[in-house]
Amino acid sequence: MDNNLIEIKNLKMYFPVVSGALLPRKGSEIKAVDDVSFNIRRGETFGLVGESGSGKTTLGMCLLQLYRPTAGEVLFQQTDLCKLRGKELRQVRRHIQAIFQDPYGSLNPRMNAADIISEPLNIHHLTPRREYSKRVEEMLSLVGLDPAMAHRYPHEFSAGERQRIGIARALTVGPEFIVCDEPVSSLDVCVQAQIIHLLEDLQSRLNLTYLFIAHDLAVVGSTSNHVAVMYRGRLVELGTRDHIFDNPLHPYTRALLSAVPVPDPTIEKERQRMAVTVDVAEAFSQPGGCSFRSHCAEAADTCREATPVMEMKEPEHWIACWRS
Amino acid sequence: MRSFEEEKKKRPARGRSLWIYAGQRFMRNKKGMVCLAIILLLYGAGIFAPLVAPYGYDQQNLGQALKAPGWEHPFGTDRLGRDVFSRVIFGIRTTVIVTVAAMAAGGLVLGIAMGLISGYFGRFIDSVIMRVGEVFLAFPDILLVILIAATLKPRVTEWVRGLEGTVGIEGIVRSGFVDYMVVFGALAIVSWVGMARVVRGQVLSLKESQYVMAARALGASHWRIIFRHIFPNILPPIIVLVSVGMGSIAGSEVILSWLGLGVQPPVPSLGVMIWDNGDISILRTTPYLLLFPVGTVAIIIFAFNLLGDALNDALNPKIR
Amino acid sequence: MKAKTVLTILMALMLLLVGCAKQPPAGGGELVRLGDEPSTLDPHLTSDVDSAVIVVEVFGGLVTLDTNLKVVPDLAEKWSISSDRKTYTFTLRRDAKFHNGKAVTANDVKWSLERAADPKTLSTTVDTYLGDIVGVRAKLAGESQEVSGVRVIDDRTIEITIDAPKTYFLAKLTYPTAFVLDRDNVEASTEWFKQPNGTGPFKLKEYLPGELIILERFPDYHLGPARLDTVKFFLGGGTPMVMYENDEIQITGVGLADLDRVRDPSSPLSKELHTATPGFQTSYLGMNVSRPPFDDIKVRQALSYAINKDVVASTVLAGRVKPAYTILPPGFPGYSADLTGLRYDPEKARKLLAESKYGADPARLPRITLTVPGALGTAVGLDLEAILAMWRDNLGIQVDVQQVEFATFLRDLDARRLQMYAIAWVADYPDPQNFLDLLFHSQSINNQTGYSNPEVDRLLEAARTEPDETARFQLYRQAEQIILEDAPWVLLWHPGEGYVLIKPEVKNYLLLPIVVPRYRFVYLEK
Amino acid sequence: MAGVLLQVNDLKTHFYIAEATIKAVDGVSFDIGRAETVALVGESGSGKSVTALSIMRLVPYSGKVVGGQVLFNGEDLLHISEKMMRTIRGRHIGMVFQEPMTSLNPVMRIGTQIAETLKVRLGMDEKAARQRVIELLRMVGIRDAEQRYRDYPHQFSGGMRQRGMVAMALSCSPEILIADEPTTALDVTTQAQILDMMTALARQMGTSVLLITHNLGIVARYADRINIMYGGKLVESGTSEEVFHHPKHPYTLKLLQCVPRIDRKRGQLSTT
Amino acid sequence: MGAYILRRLIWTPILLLIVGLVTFLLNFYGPGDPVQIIMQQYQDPAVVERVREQRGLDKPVLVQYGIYIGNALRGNLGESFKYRGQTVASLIGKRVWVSSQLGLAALILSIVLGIPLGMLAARWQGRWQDTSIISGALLFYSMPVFITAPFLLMLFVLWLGILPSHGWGGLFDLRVVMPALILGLPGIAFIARMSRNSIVEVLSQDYVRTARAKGLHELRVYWHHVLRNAMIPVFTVIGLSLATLVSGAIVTETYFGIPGIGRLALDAFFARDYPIITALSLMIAAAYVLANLIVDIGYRFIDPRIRYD
Repeated sequence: MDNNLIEIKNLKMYFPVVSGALLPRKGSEIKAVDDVSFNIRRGETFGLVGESGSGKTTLGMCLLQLYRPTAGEVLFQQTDLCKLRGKELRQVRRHIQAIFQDPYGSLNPRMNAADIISEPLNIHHLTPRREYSKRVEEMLSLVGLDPAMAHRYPHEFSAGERQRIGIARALTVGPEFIVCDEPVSSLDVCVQAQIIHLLEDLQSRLNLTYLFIAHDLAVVGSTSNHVAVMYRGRLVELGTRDHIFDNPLHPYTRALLSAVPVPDPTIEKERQRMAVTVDVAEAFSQPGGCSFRSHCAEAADTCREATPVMEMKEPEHWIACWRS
Repeated sequence: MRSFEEEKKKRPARGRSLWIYAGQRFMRNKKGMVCLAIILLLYGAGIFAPLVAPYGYDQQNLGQALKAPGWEHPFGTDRLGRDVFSRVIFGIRTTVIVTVAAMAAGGLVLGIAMGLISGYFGRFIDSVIMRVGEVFLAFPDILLVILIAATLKPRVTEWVRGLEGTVGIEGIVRSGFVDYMVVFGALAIVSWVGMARVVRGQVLSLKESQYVMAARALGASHWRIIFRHIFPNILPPIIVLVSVGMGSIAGSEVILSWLGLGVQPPVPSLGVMIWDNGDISILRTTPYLLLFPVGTVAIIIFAFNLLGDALNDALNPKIR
Repeated sequence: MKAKTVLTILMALMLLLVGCAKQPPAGGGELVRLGDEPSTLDPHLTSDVDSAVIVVEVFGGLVTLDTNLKVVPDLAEKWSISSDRKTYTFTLRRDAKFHNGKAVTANDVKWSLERAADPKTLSTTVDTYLGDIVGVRAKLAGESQEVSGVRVIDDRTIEITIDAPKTYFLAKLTYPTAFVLDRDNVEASTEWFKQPNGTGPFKLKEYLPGELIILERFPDYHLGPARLDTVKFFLGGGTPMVMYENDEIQITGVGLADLDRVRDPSSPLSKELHTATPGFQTSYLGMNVSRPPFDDIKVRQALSYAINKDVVASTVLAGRVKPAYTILPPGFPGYSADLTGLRYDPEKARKLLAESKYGADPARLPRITLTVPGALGTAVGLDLEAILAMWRDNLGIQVDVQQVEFATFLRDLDARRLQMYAIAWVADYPDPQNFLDLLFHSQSINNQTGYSNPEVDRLLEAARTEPDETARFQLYRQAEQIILEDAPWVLLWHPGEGYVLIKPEVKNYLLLPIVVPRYRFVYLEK
Repeated sequence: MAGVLLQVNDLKTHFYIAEATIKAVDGVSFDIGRAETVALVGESGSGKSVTALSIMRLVPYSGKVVGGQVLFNGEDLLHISEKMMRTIRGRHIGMVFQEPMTSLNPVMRIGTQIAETLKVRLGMDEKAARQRVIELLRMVGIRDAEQRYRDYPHQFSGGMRQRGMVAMALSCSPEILIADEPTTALDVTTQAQILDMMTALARQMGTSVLLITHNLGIVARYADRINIMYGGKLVESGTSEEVFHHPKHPYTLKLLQCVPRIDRKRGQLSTT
Repeated sequence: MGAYILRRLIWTPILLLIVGLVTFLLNFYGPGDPVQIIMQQYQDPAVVERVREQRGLDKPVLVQYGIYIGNALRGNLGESFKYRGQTVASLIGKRVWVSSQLGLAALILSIVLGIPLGMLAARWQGRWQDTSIISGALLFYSMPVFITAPFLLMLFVLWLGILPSHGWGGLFDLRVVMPALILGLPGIAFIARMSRNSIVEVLSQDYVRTARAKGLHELRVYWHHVLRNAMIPVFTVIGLSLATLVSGAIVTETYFGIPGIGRLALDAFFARDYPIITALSLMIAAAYVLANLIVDIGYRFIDPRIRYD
């Protein structure tokens, strides 16, 4: 498995819920990410889908070490990032970058494009100051923006342009791996397509590896090589893009897929929905067992008793379900 | 309402920061501009008081005492025959000194710094700062002002006066700057908490913003994040608070004079003039001694407050 | 010494015999006025005017003073002095009663004096007023239970022995520290003084701290009962002129701002305006003679010569004060009208300054800071501002003013930290010693200017033991003359005539410069 | 099509922001028949939401309807009195908004908020309104409706809040339901449930639906007819088959090509 | 909720202990000696020493504090230095009550006038009525008591002659009118401005649009949907100002001869009357803590979203 750029092993991220009258003591914990393992290969796009509250963004934050995980390892080229501190960590950050969701919130409104793009150079002392403007121009052209716009401020760009600046900022330090956290979900469809196209283009030109986090299956389906489906902090299914979309095994994946409408009235009117009876957020506090069981038509006693573990069902296709 | 991308593209927006936009919005605000003009006018008159005032502040003429307002003395004269108009102008100069001293005393800086540290680093530091802040909030500040300012002030002024003597300059103590520095310095010890709480709240929300996350992901240091990413974005509410705060500082000078903590006679301050004449007997016999200083203070407070409103509209625009 | 704003010490008691000759006409009712919150109503703790005003109405002692500052009987009907002038034997009146009707006996007097001298009582005045009595200091030090100098002869006779012949001892007994209390009353509760059993012309009917005090006539008062039924003091403050004009109070002082309006003959108020006799007080600017530039006598004199006090008093202060040219106030024992003091002479002032070691150039003069006590409002009066301007105009000296909160001022004053300070001295008892010896003897703790002149010391010491009053006063006159010439003080004012408004129905309200039981003479005429 | 219920003719709504005039809606015309679901599709800023607000006469402070007609049962809503308009709102035209998190009053109980319309518009008494609300909550798929009646919005999940909004909008059995991006903020599984429930209820009540969305997938599934908006103008109208299979306007074509689809693979996205 | 209150209640005595200690230290190390002030010119060192010893002032500061706390816990706040022989409790007790009533009257006045003014301004948002209401309020806000008090005295007492000029008779006495008005004026301005901004903010919220889309009458929209939400921040300010009620209003009390705490406090500060100073600062701190608690609990009732645990 030399080909793996990132290996995630038994990653856990628990957030304590503080309670207690006298001294704050740890009561219950929110298990945002619970025992997740997977690998990302060099040069691929690894899709991570899940609905709100599934822990996918927390997972991305752990990978970036913006949250320090409770337990587990995040290996980047065989180095465990969770063990790095201070300067070492800062150096690794050059190689792992992020693109964020909100094109309005991810750029400091008081800095212009050139400042935003050159800041990483300043932090890591990568280029002499006099070459900043050249570098900024390069980066802007790379992401398809007019270098003449370098001195504009975020509010003077459209949403799509802002997302391009965000991408340029991530690329300035020459990373190998980028966590794309919902990079297109707040964009209009046509802009969405442009950004996805740009990401794909950059991937092939710069040999980048992506972790592509999204709630929109269609977007993930159209971008990823491997896809992992997350539900309540755990992975429920992991496989190649085709495995997941053409042969989903986990009842949750199937329900998810069936809920996504297809923009074609002819097809759409023939598709069947999988019944998901209860509102997702409602059945939150059931300890133990499969967390999906209360929505699952196939649930049985085993599902209540033990938490299912990931098992390989066919080559490169894992699922966590007692019933399959 | 979402923004209208199409419209925006047509606008000739080229590298103008939010500050410039805020400036433009402010310039369009008539109320704000009028207030700014008033403040500039009054502050200008105060700073250049010796040039503006027709008489000296301590120029006495016992034969001309208690003259009602007229051509020669637009605001009348007081019991020592001094020109009230000139004294009001010099009083404004004291107000200028008060506001500058209050800013220099550092309550503001302390508040912002504490708020930034508390909000940004969180956890233990946050708890400690907020707890300490609560003690200060619960502590009656007038007690502190009297016990610290009233007792420390003579020592400090004596020391500075000695310093003036050795250096060979004069007038720093006489202007009241040192007095107010000490008083507001003492006040700063208790008054940082309000500002710190505002700043902390802002920092807490900005800390989770994606651009701060992005900066952290880039490996930016804490100081870079605080000063480049967080601080500029909490400035607008601070500016508004400062503007309103300037008004209340100008107003608090009245109370400080009453407590005997202000500038020393014969240098006039609006507060001294109000307090000395804040009496119904004056209002019945020589009302101009009271009304002109009061009017001036009221205008200053009023203008700073409305300016704060206007700045708020300009800096924190909300689409209606 | 003490600022005008901060409360001054009771000086003496006066017994006024006015009105005793006639039968009291009807004229009861209630007199209403403003008052200041008394610090205490316990006579033995009383050390300030606000407390004394009430205390002298409710309590009494063996003796008191009359209008001529002569000691006259109160609870004692007569006394005799032994030939060595150290032993006083008092005979109590037969009709002297406490408010509850109990007769006042010699044991009550003894107990009261011993209570005052008890260290647990924490009297701050006992050393000064009763310290001459043999045994008081021993009791204060905890060395004895009794005061050996006070001896009960019989129920109506008591003997007091002092340590040395002192002419002013009787005067000291007029002070509330020597007042007689009822033991049962005092030992009943810690806040007994809220229901006191005194011997004065009025009973304390109601005391609501911060709000009001109501005094009620004691019908069995031994010197003749009061005519008023009650006297009500509002303690909460307010705006006096408005209260007076709104008929809420019947007596008020008149402030500077109102004076012209009130004095205007066309104003109906002018008919209700009365003037009060000046009190014995001198306000001055003290100069620390060891600190430059006041180490040069010529600078000190120049400052005094450079100010025109007559103009300030008549115009700025509207004649409410008299310019002071002597240390002792006019009318005070030992006052000599022939002392002229340093009168306004700008030429001489300039000349003196030029002759001083600092020369005529004010720029070479060390900087002068005038420290003024007081916190609320401007302690720096218009008179001071006028004087500052005169120094500037006549001498070219710019004096800085520093207003200092009273507690700090007191401490700095005692430590002689202050270069120049503004203050006033109010007489505690009518004797020149109280002014001159206390303030100018080089060894006195109250000598805050650091003034020291061996000749003055010699004269003052001689006066201390000089038995003959005329000779004593002559010694004091000589000392005062030297002090005036040495000018450690810039003398400012003696209080002038105070202006008071009194409603026309209030009769026989005596305007006196000192605290006396005065309400017993007042009556209302509808 | 059983006759036109609502007809919008040449509607124009302008906004006045900082001396600039923004033509948010610039001459839009379309109609809705009885018991029909009509979609209004466009990207952000295309003016589709403003159109809905213009129909309801709820355009915010800085905007103004400057021209056109909104004929409801033949009556022009733009020219009736405010009092009359109030009887239309809620009673005859219900509305569901995009943000379930902010569209409900946070300090008022869910039940009270739904019952409010019933009491004000239908004059029901407390008890009857309560009965009806509980019934409505059940209809929109909220379990334990009696208990939930007393809950506050923050105690509901996003999906449940939107169900509550639907219950509120449908409480008076209005003739038209305007759903402005009703599921954009929700997860995909929740979105499907809500839309299914909403359209089923509308059909049951015979209510027409004006479905405003940017999601072409939703449109394909639920709309009978489609109007595509761009820059404040309508660029294409037609039945959903016409629009999806034979788009005439280049913008429609582009839109369709951009949409990622689960039935297409990586690299099949068009970016023209 | 219960746990939260408990936590606050446990923190309160700690906070009070700290405040008391700070006061004590300031007293102890600050200049000025209460005995010296009592003594005035009788600066006989022996007497000073005797009084200091009797008063326990010669002990180390921490011991003094310990004794003070011990006595305070037994309900004994000590005896005043300046008002000799009077207990602190008897001096403070009634005056606090008077000051609180006056403060309450002012607060009620500022709420009763401030909120409707704010509503009107918000109703006419951006128009001349808005500007004049808010500017007018601000103008009064800018007026020092030194001018409003004499002016009211002239108007009501000397010209109209309908009010007595001084004294105190409780909340339902005519004499409360002028001081309450003077104390309330800044509050009116402040609350009006705050309500106005808050209401404007709430008016732009989605749920207000929802309420209008339901066809509700504008009055009902205001009353049921806008006001309650808009009052949440206003409530905080009002709640916290409860803490200032007990501390009294020095200048106003002086002008109107009201036997409140303000003047006593000031005199005590200047006389270094430590027992009173300490008791007052503890009282003010306790009032602050209590007001905070009231605000926090009150929040729970106004805003169901808030939960403390």
